[in-house]
Amino acid sequence: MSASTSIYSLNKTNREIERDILSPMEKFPGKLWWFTFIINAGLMLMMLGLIGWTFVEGLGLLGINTPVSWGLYIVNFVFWVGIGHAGTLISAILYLFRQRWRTTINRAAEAMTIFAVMTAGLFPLIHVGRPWMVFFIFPYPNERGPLWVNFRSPLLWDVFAISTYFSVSLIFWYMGLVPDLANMRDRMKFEHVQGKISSFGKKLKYAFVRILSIGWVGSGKTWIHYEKMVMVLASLATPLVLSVHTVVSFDFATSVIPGWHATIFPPYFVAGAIYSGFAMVMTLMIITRKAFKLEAYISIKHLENMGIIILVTGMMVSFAYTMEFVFAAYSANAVEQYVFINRLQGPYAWAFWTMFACNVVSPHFMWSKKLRTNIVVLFIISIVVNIGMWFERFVIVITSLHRDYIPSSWEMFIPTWVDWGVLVGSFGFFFFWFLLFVRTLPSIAIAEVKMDEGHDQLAKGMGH
Amino acid sequence: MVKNKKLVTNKTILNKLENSINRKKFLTAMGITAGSASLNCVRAPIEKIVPYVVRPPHVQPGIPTYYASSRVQSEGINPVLVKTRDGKPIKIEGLDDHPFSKGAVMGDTYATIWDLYDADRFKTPLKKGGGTYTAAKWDDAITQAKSLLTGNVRVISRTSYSPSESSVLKKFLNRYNAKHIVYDPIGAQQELATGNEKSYGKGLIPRYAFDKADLIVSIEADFLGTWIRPDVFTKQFSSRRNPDKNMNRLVVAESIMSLTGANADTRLAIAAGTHVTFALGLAKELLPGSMLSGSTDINKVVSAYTPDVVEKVTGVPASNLQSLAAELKAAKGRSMVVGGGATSRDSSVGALQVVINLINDILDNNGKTIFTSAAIKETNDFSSQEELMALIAEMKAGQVDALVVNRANPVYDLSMAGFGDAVKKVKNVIFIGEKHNDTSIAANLILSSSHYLESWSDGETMGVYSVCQPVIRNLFDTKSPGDILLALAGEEGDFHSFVKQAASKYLGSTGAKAWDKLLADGYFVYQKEANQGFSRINPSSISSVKAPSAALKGYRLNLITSVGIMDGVNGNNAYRQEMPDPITKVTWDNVLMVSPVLAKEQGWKTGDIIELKGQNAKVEVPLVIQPGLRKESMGLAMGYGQYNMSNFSEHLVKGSLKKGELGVNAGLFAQVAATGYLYSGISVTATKVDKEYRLGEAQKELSQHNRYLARVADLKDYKKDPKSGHFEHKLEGKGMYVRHPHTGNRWLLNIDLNKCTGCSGCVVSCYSENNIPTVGREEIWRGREMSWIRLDRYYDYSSEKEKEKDVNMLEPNVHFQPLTCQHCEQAPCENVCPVAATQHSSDGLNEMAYNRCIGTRYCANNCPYKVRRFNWFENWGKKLKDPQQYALNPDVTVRSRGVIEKCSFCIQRIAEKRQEARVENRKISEEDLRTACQQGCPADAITFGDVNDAKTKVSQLEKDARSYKIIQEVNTMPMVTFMSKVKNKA
Amino acid sequence: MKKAPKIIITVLVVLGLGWLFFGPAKQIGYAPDQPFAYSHLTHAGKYQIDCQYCHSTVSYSKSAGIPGVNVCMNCHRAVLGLSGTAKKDANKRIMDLYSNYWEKKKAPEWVRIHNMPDHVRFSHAPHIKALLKPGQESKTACIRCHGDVAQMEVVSQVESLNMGFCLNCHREYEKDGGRTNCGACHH
Amino acid sequence: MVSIKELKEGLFSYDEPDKGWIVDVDSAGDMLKGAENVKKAGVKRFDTFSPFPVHGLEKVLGIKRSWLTLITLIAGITGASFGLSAIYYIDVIDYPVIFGGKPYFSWPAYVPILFELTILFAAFATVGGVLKMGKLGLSKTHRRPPSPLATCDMFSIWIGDDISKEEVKKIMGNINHKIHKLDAHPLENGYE
Repeated sequence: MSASTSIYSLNKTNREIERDILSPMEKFPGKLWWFTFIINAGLMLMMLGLIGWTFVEGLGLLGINTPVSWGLYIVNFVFWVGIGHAGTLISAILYLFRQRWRTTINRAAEAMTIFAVMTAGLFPLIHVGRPWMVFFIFPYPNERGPLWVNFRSPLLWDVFAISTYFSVSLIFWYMGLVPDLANMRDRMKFEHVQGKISSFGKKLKYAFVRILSIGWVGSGKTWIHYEKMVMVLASLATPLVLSVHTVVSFDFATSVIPGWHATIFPPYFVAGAIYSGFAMVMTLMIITRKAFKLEAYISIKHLENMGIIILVTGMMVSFAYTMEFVFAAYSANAVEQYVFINRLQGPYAWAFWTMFACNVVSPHFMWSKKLRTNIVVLFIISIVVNIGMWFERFVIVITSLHRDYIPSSWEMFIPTWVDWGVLVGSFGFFFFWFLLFVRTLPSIAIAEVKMDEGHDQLAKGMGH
Repeated sequence: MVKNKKLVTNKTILNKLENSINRKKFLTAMGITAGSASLNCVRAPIEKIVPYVVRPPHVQPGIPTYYASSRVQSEGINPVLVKTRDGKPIKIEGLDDHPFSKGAVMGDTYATIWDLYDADRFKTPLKKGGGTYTAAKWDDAITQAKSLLTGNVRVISRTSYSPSESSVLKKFLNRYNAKHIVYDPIGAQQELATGNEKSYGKGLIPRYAFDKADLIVSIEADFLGTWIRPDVFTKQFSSRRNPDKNMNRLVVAESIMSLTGANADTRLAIAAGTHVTFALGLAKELLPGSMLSGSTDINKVVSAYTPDVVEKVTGVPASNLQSLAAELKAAKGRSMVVGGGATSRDSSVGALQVVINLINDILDNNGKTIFTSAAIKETNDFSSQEELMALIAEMKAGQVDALVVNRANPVYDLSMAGFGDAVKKVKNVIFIGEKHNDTSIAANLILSSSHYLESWSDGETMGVYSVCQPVIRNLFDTKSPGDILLALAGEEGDFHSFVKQAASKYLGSTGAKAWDKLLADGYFVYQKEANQGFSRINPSSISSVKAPSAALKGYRLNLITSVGIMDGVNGNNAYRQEMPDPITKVTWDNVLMVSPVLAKEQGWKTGDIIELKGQNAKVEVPLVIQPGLRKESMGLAMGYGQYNMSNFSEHLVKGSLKKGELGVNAGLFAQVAATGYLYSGISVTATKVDKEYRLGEAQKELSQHNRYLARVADLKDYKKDPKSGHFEHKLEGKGMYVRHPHTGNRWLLNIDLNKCTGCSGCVVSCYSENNIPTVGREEIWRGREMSWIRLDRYYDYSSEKEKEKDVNMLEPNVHFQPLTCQHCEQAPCENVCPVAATQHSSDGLNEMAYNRCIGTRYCANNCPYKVRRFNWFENWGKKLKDPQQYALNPDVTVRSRGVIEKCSFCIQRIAEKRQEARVENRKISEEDLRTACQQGCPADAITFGDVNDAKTKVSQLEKDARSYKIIQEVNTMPMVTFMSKVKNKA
Repeated sequence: MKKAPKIIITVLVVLGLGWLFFGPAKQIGYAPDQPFAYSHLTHAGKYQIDCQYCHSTVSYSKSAGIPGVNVCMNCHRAVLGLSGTAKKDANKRIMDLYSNYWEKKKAPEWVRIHNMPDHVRFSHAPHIKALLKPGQESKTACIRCHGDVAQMEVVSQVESLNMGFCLNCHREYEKDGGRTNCGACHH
Repeated sequence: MVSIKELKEGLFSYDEPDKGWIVDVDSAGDMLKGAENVKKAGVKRFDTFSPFPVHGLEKVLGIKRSWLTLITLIAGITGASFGLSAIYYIDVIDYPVIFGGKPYFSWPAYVPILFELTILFAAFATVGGVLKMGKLGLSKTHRRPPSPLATCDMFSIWIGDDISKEEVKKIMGNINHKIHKLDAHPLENGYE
């Protein structure tokens, strides 16, 4: 971890770092923030309204039907879970691989993970027919005999996987925040001592920060345990992050539906998740660095690295697509083969070809150094990839279901505006939380940046 | 026949039924399984128990009582067994030991349970005053009716099979010196009776014995679906569909694909409106060498129709016609040729029948497969076209003072003849019926009649006298039709004693014992079947027959009847509407059937709206691409577009093309002639209209994509190799796990596809037994039909070569496959349910606990057979109109919104019989138990039983060479076996 | 003790949730007001009338059968409730029966006490078959779910009748046909 | 073998800075050097304060090894065995039900759940361990850092042994530093 391997160099004092990152949060948010926040909050409210309506009326308001029992809700679920991969991946796997450039982006990426998993977690809950009975999925002792759950169901695995992933990501993220929260607390302490904290909002904030920083003082002994914990959590989160989308892919792979029943699904899903996750991180980072003037921290080099990851995972995903077709061709199973022919030529071919263009073609622009260091190009590609990844899930869920074994049951899935409304609303929900986050918590890990800087300086022998 | 002890013991006390009370508030199990049920702290809602003051001895709470009765309608007598619980009829079943029906009942009879509990029925007699109807008291209504019945009184009705009703009507006619007009809305019966009258001088509808014919040729007669007695004919026909035992052969020449055509071993597609040409062509081929070959009358007519002419006109290759003739000649006396149905309605009544009679005569089939003894209908009581026209003219001229409409809808049925306009000129119209229709809304006085389950009546057909007895007291302030006529005729007494009296003539005894036995059995055979046929035909009868001798140009429309709706008189019934038409698979609509080649040429696709223009009519109607049609032939079902059909709950008919209408009135296209109506080959124009329409099509795919779901073999191949037509994926290895033993009972359902005609009786029977909700057109468009057993229909070819040969899709193999939950031993659905709502029972059932289900729908996804249904909305609750809730089976949980449901193998019946057997210390036996679909199948295609017991019929059928299970490659190990279809292709 | 409130709250929450799910069912002890003051104590207890005299369909039907008023009248045409100290009161009740129900041809609207949820299909007959040993009083079988009704002036629910209660017994009687499949009760 | 003492030390080795001296130094490097000096001088109770972890402190602060991983391991095993035994009880003993023809105990299907339980237990235990070992947690009386700048840019060493200011100075040697009494830490370098 020497300076020469670092992809960015700040040459900033600790205090400057702190000011750069924390000061935007100490000001009243600007018009742009309020504008986007209100829009997203509105979208979120719309989604909640639609969900409430389906609770009252029934899932029939959606476009799903008998062969296509899972519609856009599940597409969105898998999409958002996929998005929720990059954060933990960056903070855990890149940590283990000693990729120093992760420091400036891991916090925001982890936050994105949390919110994406929150968004994803909504969908399984709202897509069940009787949400008020959803507590049945927990194996708790009861007066029914007692009657338990079915541990063989991939959906139950999902419950365990998603909730574990969410809680572990949450505590990992939170534990990472603790030193920075202490930093915020101590920054406010001066104002506190000087009696400057008078408004209720500030008092509240100070109280929160005080409580959340759980008595962090930066003791060397604590740091030692803390460092160890980060290492352990990273080691635990690494298989976890791989397992989550593996388990999500089990929902499909362990079923008997042609187009779902494929052993390639777990790695394919994980690669896809990383692909879409990095694309989403890139989108958010480009916006954040611009909005909060953090270009020094999130350098073009960061974005370029992510661009390369997008290229690599994009090719992995393309490989998986190809293999699916190869397997189908090799299977000598007419039903299996039909599903894939149907993807290419059937009524949902447009979704497949959209996916193909976005996921298979677009990442190859990243071969060019010129393009992958062009922020506009990166921004567009990151959005295109996410559109493509959404369509990938659409293709998997919808086209596999709508024509399976028995031709008499074949039906078209035509989403209703409730379907689309909830999809759009889910973005509102996600950005609602993300916008709150960037305004209230340090979106760059201050302690880690300081450490990198400090160690750079230590290595350079610069001293203070 | 289920030898049901309860049936026998309880039936004898039925004459005390007048005591039977509709008293106890029936607490329907409305399965709103509230979340609170799982918390101890919340009390269940308060429920009241109200016992009888004096419980009638035959009504035992919790135990069903069965009554034998008959549904008497203008199409004939349907013998039924009515299951009642706590005094409420809940299910109609076939009467198994009935001499002619042998338990066969079509879907439309099962659906009558919802006619009884129809919220749209008249609740009281209604008087019109100032444009609106007000409720009246019966005494007032009768008095008023009597006062209206003065001057020139006319009665219009459909035909009747009830001797009692006919004699009451006679009394009525005598009293008011009224004239009676009988019409036939579909025309099949009238065509047949009139044709026979012309040929033989005997206007009767003979008894057909399809089970005695080795070769059956049908020209436009849909005898398995709609023609005369489809239930009886299906039973007879399917009894000969055993490839191991002298299987029969069916050849159908028809223009529009019908259920019979779909079941044909050889189907000859003829152009619309050319059936008489075909029949004459066939007669010409058969004539040489026969006893009638010398008849100049015949030769004169027939000679023009050489095979080449027939080919030109009908499209059927000359060689096919010749080989068919040769086949028929070889099967002399063992064959049967039938023709008719709505399509055969001709401008000269009975034209086709006359030719058919000629053919049967040549073939010596009279007295061998067609009998005049114990005939279906003894007399031709239909009014002639002239009489009908005279009535309309009279009405138009204002010469009719009072018109009594007795359970008919002439305004609709005779719309092409302008009856609607004519009826406006009649001073007083009295309507007798159960609910509103196009005619009733023109009536001054409506006398509300009872449903057949509330009425006394009787019927005679095929030498059997059947009784119709009430099984429930009138739900509303109604009277049985007989009682109404009796009161109008001013006779004393009630119709009950009238029926009793009529019955005594047949029974030959007035004793209570004979009467009680009649009530218990439901029927009495008064005329034994004898091998007596028609005498020779009158050759001159044929001389008036005319048929096109040149090809008909342009689009030609045939009016047809659909299996579910028929003439539409009972169209206001969600079971009938929701039952997909076996051929088009369309619900809640009639559709224009268009040939694939024409659709391709015009760029039309299923669901497009077509503006159809005829001589006097113009409608917009959705189209369906229908294989089996000649290029310019089109079909449109009658019976739709009636007034009463708009009366459904809003959600069921959402998105109608024309608000308040269900389908279009096809009858408007019929061409009126002085001597009849032309229902076929009507020249029309069709243009596409740019309109979005959500057509309630239950099945959208035509082909089974070579997936060996419904399998078929030629009889010849089958004889060589019984596994012909089969294909199985090989499964290697034993699998990962040790299988569960499933000792004790193990249930298996066997479906013989060779017997199944696709009539969909099982579907309706299942709806009625299992409280399956009807969801309406738009939901079905979305793909949300709720049927637990559905009838899959495919058009396929045995080989690629055949497919390429038949570019116009004229002669595809038509497959019907009833598909229900397969109760797989290794069920994919069970594995994926997170809450264990679906699992396997020890007796091999795939069980579904609705109250545990949270509705993830994962099971529905993972079911390769796609037989699981989800309740997308609350399908009952407020959508149930009082008194529909009484139609629900109290033994089956009513599913709430948000849960999955599916076929349970009628677990409630299994449980009931198992518990019964346990109480009686015996084992549950095969005779005990029949599923609703099995009992609902007129073709005996479905068998159910314990496969662990080697002696049962199912275990033997399971081992049959034809038996197979579908989608075996997934290793689901289904507990439903199918038996492949065998086609007897000459 | 600073921690005390925390602990108390936690304990209370746990106990509360436990009560919700495992606490005695509210159904136990349910004894609603009935339209007619019929006493099982008198009939089944004091006079030892067998349960099946009134609940006559219990051994072969799904429903035990609430007797019609005519069943009451079988005895009460003659018997007017003459015994002991409760004579007056008993007479009043019988007069109520006569005048308010029998003569008006009206049946009392009983409030159902043992109320199974709508998704449970319960049939009495097989239960009686399994529980009632030949030659014994009906009561010996009925008591298992309904408690000793003969000792109740006003009938109240004794057992929770929740699924666990049913299953315990079904497991015990597995050899006599007790089934633990879901479909045994839910269909 | 690990001795109990070592374990204890590794697990719970935090001294609350209650009294004594706070030595402010300029940089992380100086802090490390200073701490080494303190250790060499035989001071038993001392600690460092820094805004970020400084590598090399483990040795200096006398924590040979953080035994957090042990907690993780034990918790992980506990999670898996708890899950397995619970599932065995539920599926085989308490209410055996047939699903899809699989045996009552179909272990391959349980793997994902057991894996998740392992991770869940391990992660929570690890965080719990850090909170315990690092004396972190929710408390009304928050611990006081030597300076509000300790989490910003200040590097300090706390010396808790009862030694004089001169001795501290001596220990620090040529390292640029400032010494304060713990209770009287000045707020001189306040924020701008």
